[in-house]
This record gives sequence, structure tokens and C-alpha cells, in this order.
Amino acid sequence: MSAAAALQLEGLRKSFGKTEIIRGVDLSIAKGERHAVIGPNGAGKSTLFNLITGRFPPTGGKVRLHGQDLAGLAPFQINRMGLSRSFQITNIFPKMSVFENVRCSLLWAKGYRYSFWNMVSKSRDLTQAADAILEQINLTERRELPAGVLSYAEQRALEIGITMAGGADVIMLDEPTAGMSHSETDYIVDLIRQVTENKTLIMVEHDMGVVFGLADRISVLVYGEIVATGRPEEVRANPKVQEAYLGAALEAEH
Amino acid sequence: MRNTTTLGLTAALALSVSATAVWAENIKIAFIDPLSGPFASTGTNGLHQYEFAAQTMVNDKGGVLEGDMFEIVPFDNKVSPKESLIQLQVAIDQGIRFVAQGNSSGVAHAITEAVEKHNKRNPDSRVLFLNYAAVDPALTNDKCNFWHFRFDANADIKMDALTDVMAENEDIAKVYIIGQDYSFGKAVAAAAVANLGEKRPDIEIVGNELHPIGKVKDFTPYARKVIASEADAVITGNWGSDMLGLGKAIIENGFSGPIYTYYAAGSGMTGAFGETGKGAIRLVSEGQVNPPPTDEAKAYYEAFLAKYPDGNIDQARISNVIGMLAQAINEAGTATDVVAVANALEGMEYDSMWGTKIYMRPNDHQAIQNLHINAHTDEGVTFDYDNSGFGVVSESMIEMAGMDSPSTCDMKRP
Amino acid sequence: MDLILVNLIDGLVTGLLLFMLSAGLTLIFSMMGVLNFAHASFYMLGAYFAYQISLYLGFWMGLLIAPVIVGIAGAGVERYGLRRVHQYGHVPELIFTFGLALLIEEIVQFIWGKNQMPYSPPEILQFTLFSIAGNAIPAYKIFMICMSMGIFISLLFVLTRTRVGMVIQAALSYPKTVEALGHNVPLVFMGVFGVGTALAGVAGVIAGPVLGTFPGMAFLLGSIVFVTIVIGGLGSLWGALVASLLIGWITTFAASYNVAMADILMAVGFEQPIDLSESAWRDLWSLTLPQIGPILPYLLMVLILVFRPYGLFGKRDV
Amino acid sequence: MTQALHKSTHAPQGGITLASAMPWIISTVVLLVIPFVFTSNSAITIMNQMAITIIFALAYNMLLGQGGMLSFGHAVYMGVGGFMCVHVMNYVEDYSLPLPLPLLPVFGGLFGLGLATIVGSFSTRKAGTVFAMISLGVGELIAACSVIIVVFFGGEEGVSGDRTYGLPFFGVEFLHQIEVYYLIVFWLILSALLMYLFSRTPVGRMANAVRDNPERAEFLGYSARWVRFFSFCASGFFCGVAGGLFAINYEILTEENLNLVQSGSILLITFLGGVGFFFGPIIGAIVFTLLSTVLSLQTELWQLYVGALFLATVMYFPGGLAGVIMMHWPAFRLGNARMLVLPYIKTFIPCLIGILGTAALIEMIFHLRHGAVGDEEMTLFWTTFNVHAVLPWLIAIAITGAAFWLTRRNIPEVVDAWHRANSLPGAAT
Repeated sequence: MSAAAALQLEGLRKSFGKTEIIRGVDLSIAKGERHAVIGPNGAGKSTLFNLITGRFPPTGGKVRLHGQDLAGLAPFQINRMGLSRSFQITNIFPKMSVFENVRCSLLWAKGYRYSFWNMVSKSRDLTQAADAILEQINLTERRELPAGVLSYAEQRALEIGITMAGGADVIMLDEPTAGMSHSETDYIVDLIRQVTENKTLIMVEHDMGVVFGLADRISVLVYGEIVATGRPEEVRANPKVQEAYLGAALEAEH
Repeated sequence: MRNTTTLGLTAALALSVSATAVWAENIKIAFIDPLSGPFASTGTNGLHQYEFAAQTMVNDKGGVLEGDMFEIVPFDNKVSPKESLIQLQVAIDQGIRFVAQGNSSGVAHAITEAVEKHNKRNPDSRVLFLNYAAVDPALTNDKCNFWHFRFDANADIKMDALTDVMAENEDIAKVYIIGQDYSFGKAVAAAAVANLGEKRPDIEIVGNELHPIGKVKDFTPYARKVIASEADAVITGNWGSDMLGLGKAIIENGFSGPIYTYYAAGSGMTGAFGETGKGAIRLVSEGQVNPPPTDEAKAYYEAFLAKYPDGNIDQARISNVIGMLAQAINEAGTATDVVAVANALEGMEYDSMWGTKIYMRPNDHQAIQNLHINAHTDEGVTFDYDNSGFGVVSESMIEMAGMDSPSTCDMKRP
Repeated sequence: MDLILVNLIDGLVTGLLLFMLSAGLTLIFSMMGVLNFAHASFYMLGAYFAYQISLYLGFWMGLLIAPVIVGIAGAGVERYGLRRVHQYGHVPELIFTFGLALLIEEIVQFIWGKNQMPYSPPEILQFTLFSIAGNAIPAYKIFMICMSMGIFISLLFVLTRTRVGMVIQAALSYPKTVEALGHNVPLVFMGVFGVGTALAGVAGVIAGPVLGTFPGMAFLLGSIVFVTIVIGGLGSLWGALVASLLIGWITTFAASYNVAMADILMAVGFEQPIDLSESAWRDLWSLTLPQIGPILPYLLMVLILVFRPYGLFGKRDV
Repeated sequence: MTQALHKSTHAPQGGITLASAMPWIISTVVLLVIPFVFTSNSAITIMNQMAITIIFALAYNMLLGQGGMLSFGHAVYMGVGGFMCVHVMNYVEDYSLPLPLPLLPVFGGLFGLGLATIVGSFSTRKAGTVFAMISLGVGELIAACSVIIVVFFGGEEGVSGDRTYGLPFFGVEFLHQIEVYYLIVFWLILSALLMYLFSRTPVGRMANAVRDNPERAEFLGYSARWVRFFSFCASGFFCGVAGGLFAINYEILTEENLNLVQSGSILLITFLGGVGFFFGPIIGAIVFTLLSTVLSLQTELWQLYVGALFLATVMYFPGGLAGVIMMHWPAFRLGNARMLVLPYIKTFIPCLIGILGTAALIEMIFHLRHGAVGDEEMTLFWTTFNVHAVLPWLIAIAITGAAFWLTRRNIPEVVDAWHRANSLPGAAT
């Protein structure tokens, strides 16, 4: 049964001091599914992400990746099991070149581990793979620039590139289009669709256009609880969701 | 590319340093001691004494041989063995054949070994090492060599002298020994225990301990132990701020007996002890300053003060180094053949203006001379230290101290 | 028993002195993130300034004026040096203070020379206040205790009862938020730096006469102050106090009791080698507590950092 | 390996191209030739010291520059490596083992590595202040041990050996400085090359990544702690090599090789040279060694000047000397470097005179305060004069003032030239 779910959350809880931020989340995401988590500000979406990726230890409950319990694992161990994430605030290596950023994200997946006897520049395989990713995220022209000087959208693209470069099959994106213009958003959405082909995607997003355009299923998180999960049209129709959140958001959009 | 040009510049500068060798007319003596950093005051004062001695005792009297003058060339070693070795090399390159050093036995060990190796490997540019203050006994025992001459009494001889005086003091029944935790501090403690055991077996050693060197901020806890032990006298080999801190703490916390020590005068120490140290501090040294032993010494000191009003002659042996070297060069008839000069120094008997005969013992190159036990006081002081009104006055003298002291030195002559 | 009491008093003096330095340093560190390596140098400046002033106006004027000058100098360093380096990040900031410490030592040597200064306690305090079993307690020590206590209490008052104190306290825990609330953080920084260095100056003024006024005095105390605030936990004034006293007492008691390693080793069943001088372990066998007393704080710090990286009282990572 | 080499010549990024090998070839040639230019023993002694410091500084920069770890106790790795080498030297001599001297630094490296492995296992868990303070504590503890554990560290006088212990190595007995020089140069080039290559390996690249953003690196599958640990160990190894060379060159190691002063100065050296570039520490080591050996012969106040230089570097050129040099790279590439020459000459020569004038004034004050009575003469810049007379002071002040005034006046010109040199030809007005 568990083999079917790429990611499974069971009664996940998290408290900071006396405040309970995540109040028992159960969620199962199938392999190859594109899943979006939405919810009003302060609902605990980012906390949920951080719990899944081992950034914070949960207060209660379990996270399973491909059926394996992630309790007590460090972020790098979770990553090696095939889960990769991006960050809400752009989180790249600003002093290194764009190419280096991508190459670093490939190293572990390509099996270089902590080796100090290989020259990275001598590996044709690595260079080609990194260049392929640059091509894919459309940053080939920026190859040699320090990542810190890229435009915001380009940095977000790079962030996504880094996130999926390692070949993880479960990809988590935290607000990939936050703070972007319409054209930039379109570019990123296309990119996400393209790079998550045949992969499991979990994302937090505010932009409903992006969510309904991309997601196979949607979960709505309100005050640390999932009030609804289902296909976009089901969620849209759910009165509970409309009451809590969606109505206001939809109104604002139109 | 950049680094190479810089490297070129470096070497050019280094070369310009060594180029001075060309004008070697004078007989140069390299003074390798700290001129910067925490021990710079001792070093600078020593340098002044050397320069003054060379000027007054040699150059003003027409020089040595056929009018060759002495020149003191200062090198700053920052009390670092590594820097000392670099500066030693620079000095040798400048054609200098006589090296004087004194502060820190650690540096002296480094230099004496380097000199021995250098002389073995480079017979054309041999040098002599004139050690004027490093007192680790090993330098004239296990680690002795033909090129090293010590003009100060070593720690064992000094302790022998100190304990001679202590043994005569019937008031002393309990002694506390405390020192810095390194070779010299340990040597002092061992010598004190051995000597006291021999001369006054009835004296009880109520404390014998070491404290980390240069790391103690407040000596009060140590002072408390001294007082709690009801000791009548304290022996310490401390120097620098460790001496001052320990001495002041012991006295200020209620100790009233004598503190027997080696290095508690000059370099600001006498001034800082001031009234506090009066009646307590006793130190052993060669060379008598108060009362001035000879008219010559008095005139010499006065002339020194006229030139350096803030200076002290706290190392009378420096003038002995210059005097004995000059005499040896004259006897050998050469200043370039250091083997001849060394042979002349060996076994030399020299009459110092400080009222003592000095005998350079040939078997270990240890100078034997009268030692004095001085008291820190402001009474009967002709020449004070640090312009503080306080100075050291000789209380007792041990003639030719350590004349028959044993040595394990196995001297290999070239 | 009497000796314990005496040691408690001595340790208190050392600890409170350390506290005057570490209080300022922990404030500076936790507000600005700067490990101020030059902190002990300001302590040294305090002693030297006070000595110079005492030559003309006496000890008490020195006590009054010197810390003010040190504080102004500290604020100046923040305003014209540190603030400029701040933009490059924390490592250059730290290296800046490191260089500053070197430079201050050189300048002190340039002006006052390399000898120890004959700076001594005022005549009025040069008497033995009382004795415990033959151990004299000089009046000056009690004066030092009173001074440091007074400073601690006023510091506590300022921090908990005044508006400025509230801002500083808030800035300790939430530096970014305070800035966002529109407080003039650069000014607060300059003020805290000035006050912190002035505190170090006071420590220098009152410690100079007993611990000696010489160019090496900053180096001797420098790193131990860091150790104190790291052990205590950053941003915690109470932590600084507890750690200072702890270190004061540890070093005092370690120096006072000759616990020998040989006894401990034998107690746990090792046999002492017959010929100690030939044994490779001879240094271990001859080790005594006073020998290692002054390095115990470093050992403590390493252990604390390994097992509890935020110190005894700290809330944040160091 | 050879196969990879062949392949890589076509790869866009990698491989050994002539351009990338050129600095190495030139450096090697210069290092080999330089003793023929400067033949005096003291020059060679100073160069030996420089080369050892360069290795140490490069190894230190593996942490500070590449890995973002600030260590306050790094001298102990070099020191312990050196101490072990002296012990090995003595052991080999006592038992007449066939260990040629040139291989000795390997032992230093291994012991440095060993110590770094032990300390690194707990100190690299966190970066930043925790790491810095642990390094300070460990450094202080080991330095303190050096006077307590006499068996190993030899107490105050340290331990010494004789490098001429063994059979001649291909006829070389290492009696003379020049032979030691070539031995050190061999190790310098080898270690520098290895350290450079280390920065190109996966772990070296990730060290940069962890320095910039440890959290992101964790989410790429790398444990920031292990990356730091490997950098730390590698750095320890090369520090140990430097220690081994120190043992060979000086034949003695003492407490000063371990203490905080040594650890502090390597931090200064590295930062002065510039942490951001591989060759930065090399420049730092050269400049600092020169200052401490040559400048200290000229003036007692050298530490004052070094302190001031250091502070000025941190405040105005946080990239260090290497940063200053690399600042000019864009202008060079644009072919505009010539534009800068004249304004630079017009500004920096007066500036230099101003600085020298200030130094002269400082020296004069110092002489006035601390000189001997009657010794009123002093010699500065090949001029001898009386410090107690007014005229020299007036001249010094006037020259200094005028020089700084000229500097100030010319600064806008430099700024202007700088902008022109750094803009594309078309954009220049």
C-alpha cells in the first residue's frame, strides 16, 4: 500500500512553544502526482514543508517517503533518498557562477560524493549534464556570471534548476512564482511543467492561476489542518474551502 | 606572475640588508634580543648598556688591535627562536663573528645549537656566541659547546649562593618554593631543594609548586597558600610580570619574610615594587652596584646616567663581556679567527671594575665570579633603578661562587 | 575552612572584574554580532589613562575621567572604523578588531614605553580591612567588589527600568525587528559600543593597580573574556555574571589546592612507575592542579561548545 | 587519468591549457632561478621562511577563504606536524633507518592530518562562532600543553634535531641553506598545486557551496558538516607539511610554533593577502615575512606600521592585496590599463611620500621621547639631522602636508580615470 504513495504524512504535528502550528495533517501523495498545498497566510504551509524536509523536527506524527520513515534524518539524508526542495526566499550560492551552482547540485547524484581525487572540470559527463540543465532553464547565456547578479526571475529559475538537477523524484517547490510579473510567471510555470515530467511535485503557491494550471490535486491548509483535498474542480466546489479561503481569494482575483 | 615579481623585490631587499657586509671595518657584535614586543624594555636597556660599554671601554680608549673599533649591531628577535635563527643568519651574512644574546634560555638553546651546526658546516664563517644572561645550567653542561661562553652565573650557582646566605639566617625554618612552569622554574626549584637539604637539613620545605608561565592574572591564591603555610621565606625564579605579580601579591596579603629571587630589579620592576618591596625582596646577582665597588665603576655608572637618564645598569656583566672580548682579541691578535679568540677567552682571568675577578672556566665556558645578595631598598642607594629612589644594595658577597661546581660538559674542541 | 572563605572572596574579586569586561562584550557581541577582540585593549587603555590622570589629579579623578575617555574612544572606533567594515560582513569586522588590538598595544608602547607603570591604589585604601586566619584582606579588594557590584546593579537598572534599556534588550533578542520598528540602530550600536568599552575602561582603572599596568595586560586577559561570554551564553547578562564568577572561583580554587595527578591516578588503581624521570608519562604523573588552573576555562569552553553550543544561559547559537 | 586528460582538452571548461598552466610554469622557473640572483645566505633564509609561510597560509585559506571557517588556533596543526617531524628525525638518526630527508614532510602532513581528524570530528559540526571559539580553546589547550608535556614538546627550549642525519640523498647532504631551499621549493610547488587541485574537486567545490549557503548544500545531498570536516583535514595535512619543512629548515621547534601569536599572525597574513583568491595568501606571506624580517631591522616600531597597514587593509581593501590586484583585471581586459598609469603616478607617489613623511614624524617623536640624552642626531632616509632642532620638524611636516594635499587634489582624477578605464570603449565619453 505504501509503495503507491510517494509521500505520506500521518498525523503530523508541530508546536512552537505553546502554539500549535500544524495540528495533525494526514496526506498521501501518489507517484507522479502534481500536488499543490494552498491556504491563507499563516496557515502553516512553509512549516509543513520544513517538517517534511527535516528542517524542523516534528512534535508528533510521521513522514514517509516511498514508505520509509524520515524521522530523525538530516536534510542531506532525506535529499539522498530522492526528495529535493526549493525555498521561498531565493536560496542559491550567490558568489559562485551559475554553471557552478548547477554543477554542485549534480555532484552527489552523479556519485562523486566527498571525493578529492576527481577534478570536476575533467568530467565531461558532469559538464554536459550541467549545460543541459542550463539549456533547460534557459540560462546558458548567463553561464559564467556570479549567481548573485542574476535578475529575480532568473534566480528563481536557477533555484528550480538546482532543485531538480539532482534527479530527485519527489520535488517540493515553495512558492516558485512569488513576487513575479505575469510574463515571468508564465515562464516559470512552463519550466516547472517541463522539468517535473514523470516526477512527483509538491508545491506551495499563492497564485491560483498557477495552482489550477499545474496541479493534479490540491490540499487546502487552514490553521494547521487540511480542510479539503481533491481535484481542482472538487476543491473549488467545496463550500468549506470557499468559506475559509477560496472565496475571498477568487474574489480578489476577478 | 604577481607573486614572482614580489618575490624578486623581497630578495632585493634581503640583499640590500646583507650588502652592508661590504663596509666591515669595525669589529661587529650582533646583539640579538627583543627590541619589540613584551620583553622589549629589557632588550632595549641591554642594548644601551652594550653600546655604552663598547664606546666607553673600547672605542674611547683607542679600540683593539690596531685601532679597530667595536660596533654593536642590534637585531630584533622578538624573543622568538625562529626569528633569532633568521637574524643570526643575517648577522653571519653581514660578516659578524660575535653574537651576544641573553633573554630567554629557549632562544639561547636555539642559538647555541644553530651556531654549533653552522660552525661545523661552514668552517669559513665561524661565530662565537656570547651568552650574557641565559642561565639554564644545561647550556654549560649537557648542551655545552666550544663556541658558547656564559658570562652570567648559571641558575645552579646562583641558587648555591642564595642558599649559602639563607643557611646563615637562623630565623628561617620553613621555606616556600614557587616558580614558573618551565625548564628554568623547575631548575630553580630542584636546585633549591638540593642545596637546602645539604646545607640546612632542618629547614622544612613547606611548599614547592609551579604555576603556568605568563598566564596568571591574579597571584592572590598563590599568595594565600604561602601565608597559610607559615613559611619564613620564599624562593622564586620568576621574572617579568610574573615576578611583579607574585611578589606584590605575597607582600600585600600579609607576608613579612624575605623573598629570595633572581630577577626582581630594573626594567620598571624596581619602580613598580617601590615601598612595597622594601625589606622583602632579596636578589642574587653578579656585579655590585650599591655601594659602588670602585671609583671606576662609579664614574662609569655616572657617565651612563648622563647619557641615558632613564636607564639602569642592571646587568654589570655586559661590560664584562665587552672587556673580556676586547682582551681576548688583543691576546689572540686577531678578530677574524674566532677559534683563536675562543682559546684566548678560555681560562681568562679578568679584573672587572665591578670589584670582582672573573675566571672563564675552560672545561665548560662558565664564568666564575663573585656573587652578591642584594636587598631592594631606598637606603644607602647611590644609583637607584627606574628613577624611583629605590635600588639594590649588596648585603653579602660570595667570593668566586661555584668555582668548584661540577659540570657534565664534554667539550669538543675543533 | 577559613581558607575557603578567603578563596571565595578572592575568586569573587577576579570574577567580578571579569564580569565588568564580559558584560560590555556580551552586549556588543549579541547586538552587533562582533566578537570584539580589542575589548581587553580598552581595559588596558582605561588603566593607562587613569594612571596618567592620577599623576596630576589623583586616583579618584582618574576613576571618574578615564572611563569616559575610553568610552568616547570606543564610540569613535565604532563610528569611524567598525561601521565602515560592517558592510563587508562579520569576518572582516572581527579581523578589524583583531588588528585594532595589535595597534592599541603598539600605541600604548609608543606613548608609555614598555615598562610596567608604577600605578598603585590610593593611599586611603592601602590598609588591611580585616584578616581571616592571618590572611589579610586589603581594603582595596573590598572596594573593587563594591565598585563592580555597583556597576552591575546600575547596569541591571538601566537595562530593565529605562526605555533605552528596553530597546537594547529587545535588540539583543530580535536585532532585525528593532531596526524595523524605526529605532536608530546605528546610534544604539554606537552607544552600546561606547558604554561597553567604558565598562572595560572602569575595569582597567580599578584592576591596573593590583594586576599591574603593562603593555601585555590586554593580551593576558583578552581571550579569557571571550571564553567567559561563550560559556555564559551570548546575550545573557546573567550568563555573563555566572560564567565570570564561575571562572573566577575555578581559577582561584585550582590555584589554591595542590591536587596532584599522581594521587588521582593511584586512587583509580594505576601504579606509579618506579623511575619517574625515564617514563614517557612522567609529565602526567607530576601534574598538579595549580599548574593547569589558568587553562581550565578553555577546557570548560570546549566541552560546553561541544555539548551545548549556546552556552549555559544563552538562547541562541553562539 | 591519461584518458581523462585527453578527453578534457576538448571540454569547454576543463583540462590543462597553456594559459592555465602558465602561472605555474613561470613561478617554478622563477623559484628555481632566484637563488642565482640573490645568493646571500640571509636572502635564502628569508626565502625559505617565506616559502614555508606560503604553504601554511594557503592551507589556512583552505578553511578561511574556501570553506568560510575562521580558525583561531591553526598554528597547532603546523606545530604538531613539525614536532613530530623532529621526533621522527631523531628516531631515524638513532636507529639509522633509511628514510631520506625529502620525504620527512609527508610525516608532518600525516600527523597534522591525524590531529585535524580528531579535533575536526567535534569542531566542524557548526561553522561560524562555534567553530572559531572551539578552535581558540583547542589551540590554547595544546599551546598550554607544550610547556607542561615536556616529554613531547621539550618545554621552553623545544626539541631539536639534525637534518643531516642520514645518508646523502643523491649526493645532497643538506648542509647548506641552498640545498634546503630547493627541497622546500619542491614541496612548495607540490603542495600549492595539490591545494589548487583540491579546490577543483567535488569536495573542494562543495566547500565553497557550504561556505556560501550551508543549508542549500544540505538540500543538495551534502552534509555541511562532512564537507567542512574534509576541508579541515586537508588543511591540517598541508599545515603539517609546512611544519615538517619548518623542522627541516630550522631543525628546532618550540612553544612559539603553537601559540596564539602564531595562529593570529597566520590569520593576518592570509587576510592581508586576500582570502578571495587562491594566490592571495601567497602575496600575504611574502609581504608579511618581508615586513617582519627586513622592516624590523630598520625600525623598532615595525609592529606599529604592520598594525596600521593591516587596519587600513581591512577598512579600505577587504579583498586584501590580491583583491586590489584583481580589481584591475577588467581594465586590463578592456585594454584600458594604460589610462590609469599617469593618474596613479600623480596620486600614489605623493601619497607614498605622505605616508613615509608620517612615518618619519612618528620616528622623530619616538627618538625625541626615548632616545638617549645627548644623542640628538638621527638618520632617516639617508639624511642625518638633529631632532632637537626646529628645522627638520618643519621640513618633515611641510613635506608630509604638501604630499597629502597633492594626493587629495589628484584623487578625483584617479576616480575619473578608473571609470573611463572600466567602461567599454563605445560608452566612454
